[in-house]
Amino acid sequence: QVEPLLFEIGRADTTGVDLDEPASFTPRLGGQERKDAIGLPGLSEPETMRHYVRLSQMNYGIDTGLFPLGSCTMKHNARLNERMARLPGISDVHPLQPISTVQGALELMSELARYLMTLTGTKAVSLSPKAGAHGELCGMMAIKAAIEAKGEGKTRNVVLVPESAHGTNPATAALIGFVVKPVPARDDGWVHVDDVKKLLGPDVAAIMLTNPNTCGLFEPQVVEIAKAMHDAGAYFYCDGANFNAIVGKAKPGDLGIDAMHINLHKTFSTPHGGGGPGAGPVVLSERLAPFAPVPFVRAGKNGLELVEHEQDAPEKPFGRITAFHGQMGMYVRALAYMLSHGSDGMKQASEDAVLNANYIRAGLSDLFSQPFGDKPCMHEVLFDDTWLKDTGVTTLDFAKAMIDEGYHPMTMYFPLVVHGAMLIEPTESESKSALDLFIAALRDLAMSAKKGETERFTGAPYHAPRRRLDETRAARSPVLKWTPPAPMAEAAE
Amino acid sequence: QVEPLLFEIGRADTTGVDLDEPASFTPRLGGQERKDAIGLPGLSEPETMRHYVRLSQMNYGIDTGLFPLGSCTMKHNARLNERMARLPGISDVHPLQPISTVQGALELMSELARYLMTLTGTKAVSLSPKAGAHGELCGMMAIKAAIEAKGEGKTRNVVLVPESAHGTNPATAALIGFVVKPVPARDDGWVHVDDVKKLLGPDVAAIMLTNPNTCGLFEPQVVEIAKAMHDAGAYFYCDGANFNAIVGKAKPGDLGIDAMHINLHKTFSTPHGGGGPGAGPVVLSERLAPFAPVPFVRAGKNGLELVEHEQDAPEKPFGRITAFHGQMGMYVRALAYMLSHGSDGMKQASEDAVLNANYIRAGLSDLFSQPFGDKPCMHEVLFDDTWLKDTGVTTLDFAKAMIDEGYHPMTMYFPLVVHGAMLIEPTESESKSALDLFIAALRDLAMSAKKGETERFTGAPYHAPRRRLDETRAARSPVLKWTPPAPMAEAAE
Amino acid sequence: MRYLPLSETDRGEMLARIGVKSVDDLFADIPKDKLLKAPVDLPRRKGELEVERILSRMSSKNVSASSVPFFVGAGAYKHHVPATVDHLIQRSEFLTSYTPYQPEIAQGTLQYLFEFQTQVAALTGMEVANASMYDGSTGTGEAVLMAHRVTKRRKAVLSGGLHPHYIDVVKTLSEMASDEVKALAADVSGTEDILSQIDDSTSCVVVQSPDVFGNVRDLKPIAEKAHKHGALLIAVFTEVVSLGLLSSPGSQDADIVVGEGQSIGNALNFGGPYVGLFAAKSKYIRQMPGRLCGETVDADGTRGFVLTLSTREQHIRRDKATSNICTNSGLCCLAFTIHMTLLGEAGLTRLARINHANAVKLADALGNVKGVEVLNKTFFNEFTVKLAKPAAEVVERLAEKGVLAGVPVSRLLPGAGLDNLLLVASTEVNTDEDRAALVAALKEVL
Amino acid sequence: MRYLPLSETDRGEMLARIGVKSVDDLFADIPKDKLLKAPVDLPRRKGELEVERILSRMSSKNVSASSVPFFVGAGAYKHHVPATVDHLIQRSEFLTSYTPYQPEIAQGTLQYLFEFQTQVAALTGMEVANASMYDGSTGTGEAVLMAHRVTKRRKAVLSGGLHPHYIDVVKTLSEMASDEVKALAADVSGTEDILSQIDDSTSCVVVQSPDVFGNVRDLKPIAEKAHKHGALLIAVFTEVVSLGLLSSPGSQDADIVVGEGQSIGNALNFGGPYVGLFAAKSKYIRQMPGRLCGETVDADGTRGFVLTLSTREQHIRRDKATSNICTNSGLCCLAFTIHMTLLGEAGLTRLARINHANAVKLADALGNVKGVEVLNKTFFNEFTVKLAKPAAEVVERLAEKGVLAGVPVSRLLPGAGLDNLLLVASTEVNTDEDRAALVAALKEVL
Repeated sequence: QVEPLLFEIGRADTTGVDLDEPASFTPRLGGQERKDAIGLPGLSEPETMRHYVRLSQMNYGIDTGLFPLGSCTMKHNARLNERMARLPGISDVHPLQPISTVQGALELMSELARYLMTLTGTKAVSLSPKAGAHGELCGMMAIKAAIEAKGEGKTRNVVLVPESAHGTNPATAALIGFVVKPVPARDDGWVHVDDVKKLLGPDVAAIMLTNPNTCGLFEPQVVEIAKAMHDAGAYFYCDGANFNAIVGKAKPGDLGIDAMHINLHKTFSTPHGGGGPGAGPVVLSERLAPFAPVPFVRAGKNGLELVEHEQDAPEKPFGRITAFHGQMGMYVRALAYMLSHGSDGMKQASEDAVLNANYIRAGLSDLFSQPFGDKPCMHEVLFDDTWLKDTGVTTLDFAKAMIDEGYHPMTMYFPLVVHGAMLIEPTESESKSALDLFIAALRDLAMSAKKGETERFTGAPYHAPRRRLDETRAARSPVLKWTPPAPMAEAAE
Repeated sequence: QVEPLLFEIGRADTTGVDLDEPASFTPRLGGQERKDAIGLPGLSEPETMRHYVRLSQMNYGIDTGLFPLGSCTMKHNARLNERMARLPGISDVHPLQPISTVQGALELMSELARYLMTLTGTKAVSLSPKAGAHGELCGMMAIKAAIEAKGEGKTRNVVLVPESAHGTNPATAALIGFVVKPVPARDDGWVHVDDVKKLLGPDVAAIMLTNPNTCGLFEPQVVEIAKAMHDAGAYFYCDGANFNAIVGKAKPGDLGIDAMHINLHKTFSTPHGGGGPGAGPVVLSERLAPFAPVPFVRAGKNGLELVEHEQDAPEKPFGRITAFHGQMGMYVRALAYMLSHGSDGMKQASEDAVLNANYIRAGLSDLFSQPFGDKPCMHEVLFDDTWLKDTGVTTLDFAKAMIDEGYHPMTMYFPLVVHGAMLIEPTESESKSALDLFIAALRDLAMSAKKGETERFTGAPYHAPRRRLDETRAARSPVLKWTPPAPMAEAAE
Repeated sequence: MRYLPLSETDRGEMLARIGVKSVDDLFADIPKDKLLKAPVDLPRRKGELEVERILSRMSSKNVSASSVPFFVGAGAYKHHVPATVDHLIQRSEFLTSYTPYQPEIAQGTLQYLFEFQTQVAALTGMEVANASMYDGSTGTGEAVLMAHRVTKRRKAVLSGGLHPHYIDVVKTLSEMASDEVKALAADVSGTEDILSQIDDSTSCVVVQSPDVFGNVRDLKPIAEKAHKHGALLIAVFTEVVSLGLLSSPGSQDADIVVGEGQSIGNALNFGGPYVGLFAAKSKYIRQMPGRLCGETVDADGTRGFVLTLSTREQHIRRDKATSNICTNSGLCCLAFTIHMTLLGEAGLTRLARINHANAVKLADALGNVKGVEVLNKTFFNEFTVKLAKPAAEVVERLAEKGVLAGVPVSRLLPGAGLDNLLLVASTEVNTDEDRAALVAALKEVL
Repeated sequence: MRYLPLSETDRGEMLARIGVKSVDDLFADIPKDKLLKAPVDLPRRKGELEVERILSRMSSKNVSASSVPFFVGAGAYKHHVPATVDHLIQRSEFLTSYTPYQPEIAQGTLQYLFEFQTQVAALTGMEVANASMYDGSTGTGEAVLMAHRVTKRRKAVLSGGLHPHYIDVVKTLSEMASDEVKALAADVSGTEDILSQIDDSTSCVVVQSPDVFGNVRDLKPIAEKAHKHGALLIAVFTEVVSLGLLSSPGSQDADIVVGEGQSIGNALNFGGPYVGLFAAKSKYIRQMPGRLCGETVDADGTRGFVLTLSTREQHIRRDKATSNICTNSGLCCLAFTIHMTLLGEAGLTRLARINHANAVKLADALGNVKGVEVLNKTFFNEFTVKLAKPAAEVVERLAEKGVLAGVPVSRLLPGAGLDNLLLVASTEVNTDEDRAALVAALKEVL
């Protein structure tokens, strides 16, 4: 199944929209008119439809099968939420309309904020961040602003990051000038407060800790770690990527966090859409609340107000991290999710997610190896590749073989502290029968690998829109856009 | 790819909707409460989504590829039309609301009627019919009513139907008591006025003639035939299944028709939806107009009115053929199509449809045989299986082999008057490059058949969600619903 | 034009390949004087935005059910349809496919039809169901014709509780086919003497329950009498949700069951498209109208589905066919099946209880309004009230107040002397506020 | 709960298989005193209909752009998006897929990203483009950081015509990273002297065209001066439709081009999600932020696409990454690409002409209103007018009259002494009636 690129089937004079040429008029472009052709072929509407429908058919999504990508939380995306996001008063509203004409939008943001603060046990939230990593940035900026406000900006410039952390953590800290110091990994998969304390000093600004962590475990010493940070005059940034495991079960604010981003797309199931858009609101402790960036919503004398400028705020906003007010389209979906589930449903969803992951663990633990022993996990279960030793099959091969069984692979080679990591997150959206089938398929593959049926793995996938793709070639001499083939280029001259 | 039946994965206590149990109350069902279980398993929302998405992936549609099903007119379905059909003032309006609250709906029906009458050159239209065959029924009922009004009900009971006609024509005529007499087929594919005249007499009520006909040809003697019918005191029912070839090129009213149904789903591209719903409004000549059934829209003193009862009409409606007012959901789509195309676009669409069919004819005529010689066709081109003689490949085999090439087969074995008929209708929605690929694929298959590569055909399809299905087995001992397997049935006892 | 892929260059090249000078050479069989010289007298092409504006303007002149307290029923009901349903039926592979003539690449359609048939059979308590009819009313017409084929008799007896539109459809079809119809007078109380109308010339008795006035009818005695005389009982329903709570027609020994399935999965759509449900005892399969989907296997032995028993149908049997029908209401079936799958037995029965509970609440509330009398002893989610004034006027005045109160019986049965009667329906969408609004408005108007 | 497939029976069986007594045994690592005993203090689950009602009520409190004469721009624009776009991006396989980490089953996403990159490169006149940023403003921040990496300098010069929000974003990021920013004063006329700000310490000059006040800027002299000093020119746009009519930043020798792509394919969404376009000269590829999709072949030699050059990225490079970004705006890219495909060059250039023509008509009309002065010599589809009264008040009063007239400059730049200035935008959606309504309302208010 090879679908041509649109540039190979489109024509410069074809268009799939009907627009009437405007009546003649005098342009006011100051002579900056484009003189050259752009080089953008068009397709008629039926051709466009078919082209993109066919492309879609080469994709795998939650709607087509189990998607156990650890840490990515591929849960069901309710279509009610899509419908709500398309209400004209949501999707067809401009961010700079008069405030009197967007009271419903502000109410929605305000309600979302209330839900997020209630679930996390915090006192403030910035809705601005456009994605998880952006939320990290926002949270760390707030920490930096707080440190500077205390006059410690010059001295406190170290951020502690466990080796098992997402790459975004060190990248974010470094982006705004922090020096990153790793907290070493332990063989139980946990971060130990003793290790943290050893690194603490007047130069330490914060720790960035993922909890539940990237090994799928809840950090049992999280409260002690928070206290140690606070005692040392530092802050506790929590990477909320795995918050979905404990929504309704525990409040991060109760655990002592100062800032935590929430991936609305993970925790509250706004669609991942092939890699975005997401949204990463960051909740803040009282200590950080004053530094939240503009804009934010507050109650005013004529209804809800939007504070858009630092000078309009009694607090000390550290600035602005994006134009306008964040990802409204995601807010409405996340709020629809929360309204639908309710407090009871969200708690149940967390429990089911954890139950499902442990059910997979129980179903595979005799065949697969676990880096930190066979103990209960949270919403995702982590295996390593010890059990594949001497089979000639790598984690990558195993993952690709899963494709032939009709499954999207799990997260591979992450966290980095675990050799050949396989991180499986089923989410609460899977039924028991779906899990049973999945476990059976993985067991069958595992037996096959152990029996030495290497070709089933090294050549995989066999049954996918493409066989295994050559990523090295792509990186060595990057081809990042379509170029007309030479004869066509000549003919065009 | 085998997706279980929902009954095999669903559970009686599972539901994908959240409803609160009503507070206790006293039922007023007169003791007719259901005592037994219904036997309807449910699925949660994520499971439902996945189940039906997977089922859809086993389907072929216009959006996924060329769909050259002759006489079925599988043209592009614009999504604008889907959006319009879902406007709250269209989809969320009840047929029995007060007339003052549905003026827009009546305006839409009235506007659709105007478009249909203008395009067909007629003076009346009944929008009631729910599908093409229902439109035939409506038209023939009007003819029957007109005959009875003239006191000829007892004597005029014969309807002439060419052998090449759709099966619905004789079935419809018979349904309301007409005797069907076939007009014999000729070897030029046309109906000859001489043949018709031979059958005419005081017993003949009408002719049912498809034009353009089912051989893909325009009937050149249509005007003479109409005149002959009228001279004999009979009516001319035109099967409008192929009206799409001549929209904007000729008006059936000018050709002398008395009634013609219009398949909105074919001519004006409302989606076929796996076999419906369609809509089959029937236009009527002045002679038949008074007999149109209720309901219909007319201008009144307070805006548009709906005439819903025979006694409210000054005319002589023959009755009612369906509850309510017909297929509003299809009306809006068809009107959106007509507004979008405009008079110029509809003419162009007809021309392109005919051009595309003739282009296929030109591309295949040296390899394929044509029953009536190589002459221009209308919007579809007809081949027979003479050219497959002695290859061991049947029309059916050839069609199934097309599936392996990624195409939906053409219409086969229809019209019945042509041996091993292959009726190809590309529609105006196909690009030249798509047609070139299609022609090349068919030529390759044809060569293959002539070279004796029979297995490619007799075993086809090889690359489809299913291999060839056993239709005989299905008919011999029909299994029309799922039944729990015996052990389950026992366990349930 | 955005829908037409051919460019002028393409057209020129194609004409050359075909070997004609102009496209009109391909229309040469049309008599010269009938070939239009110019586009017809209609506006020229319009962009999307313009079309949207025209149709949105029409739409905005209508009052939508969701925008007001809404109690209109009488054969079409306002229910909440989950968003999943509309999303799924718009999948390209469902929406833009054809009748599944090529089963190897239409298993999606065929499997859901098989699921649909199974669901309808279960709901109605019958042995087999077909792949749907246009709607309940045309299905009822077809059921009568089917009964005539089965019994080889030609006289139908129609209950006075049958929806008047359905009666009209059966009458029109029967008159045209020269079959006999005995339609009983409108039966507001559900107490008509239909048994005495059944004799050895009767082909079928057609009874609706809940009937058009809302009464829940006991079909068992009618079935018994009909069978005694060799006639069939055709049970009709217009509110399929009622089957979640009421004993099935099958359990009352109906021979054919036909009804409107709009309530599940489908919007009001000002009357169409809807989906007719049609089920019967299995011994009558070969006399059934409409499409049937059956299970089979493919060349590899894998289970699959096909359209079957097509020897009943017009494209094979022509004037000997069981019906002239050649489509079903495919996409509406799909919507029905998906919604029913989401509901499941647990959801459907609860939905039915909510509907009934809301109707009971409404009846109690209206019963306390002066000038309103609730006539029904039994009902599901709709009942008849007698007003102190003509219902049509009252409804019109309530509409002006932003309440759509129901269907005046005179709208369905003009001149029947039932002008003060109003049919009032209540489903899960009605809130306490809706009921209060109706009561308040009624008090003002009566 | 409709989204949760497990039944109580399932849960029991699964706990048994796992070998724990209750689900809380799985949460044993949470300190006992922190484990919540009861659901949090929020409402319990709600059915679809109830959720719809709550959110629809909020929605109905906003004035939607399509419902009024609408002239609001300043970085987000109301355009008509064809229905095809929204249909396609809702395809399950697009909507519910993840970042294409497994390219063999994500070719749909990867191919459209490759098409997107090609379209963006063509539009901007640049050699390479990435797979999108969150939006134009964050993209601009990233562009400045990229310039710092390329030039190994840390001072950015920002034009006074750059959107004030974009300036704030760059400033915030730069301050946090201890980089230097020289932001010029607001430049209403587009005539600022930016050239003199460029010296050998300059990393980059950031110039928007059309600028926030609507002026079309000539980038060539700026590029020339920047390059002379070893600095980069970052060209910014907030209205991508302008590229259909204006000479591309690439043709004016910009080094990095970044802009907001919302206008094509994407709704206003009260500010997000949008899609940032990001393109550069190919020699800077390895310093680019964001995802890149590249062509390759599979094991059979068939063309395919993968994410590539990920050694720049955080999941490999961690604190040495070019950016902390790990997503793009995938679905918004898709919408952009589909809309752009529908437009094609013919459609895009015509759309741009219509936008410009409508803005010219509007400027002419407003120029005739007493108390309104059009300030721009040049503009594309947005321009600045000086009113006789403070613009914020005027806009508020016009909103009461049902006309959304534009963005008061004071909304973006409070306290800058530009209170009487109003930014007015006009796109293809504006009709003669819209313009007349604005003119009439302005006459009443001024």
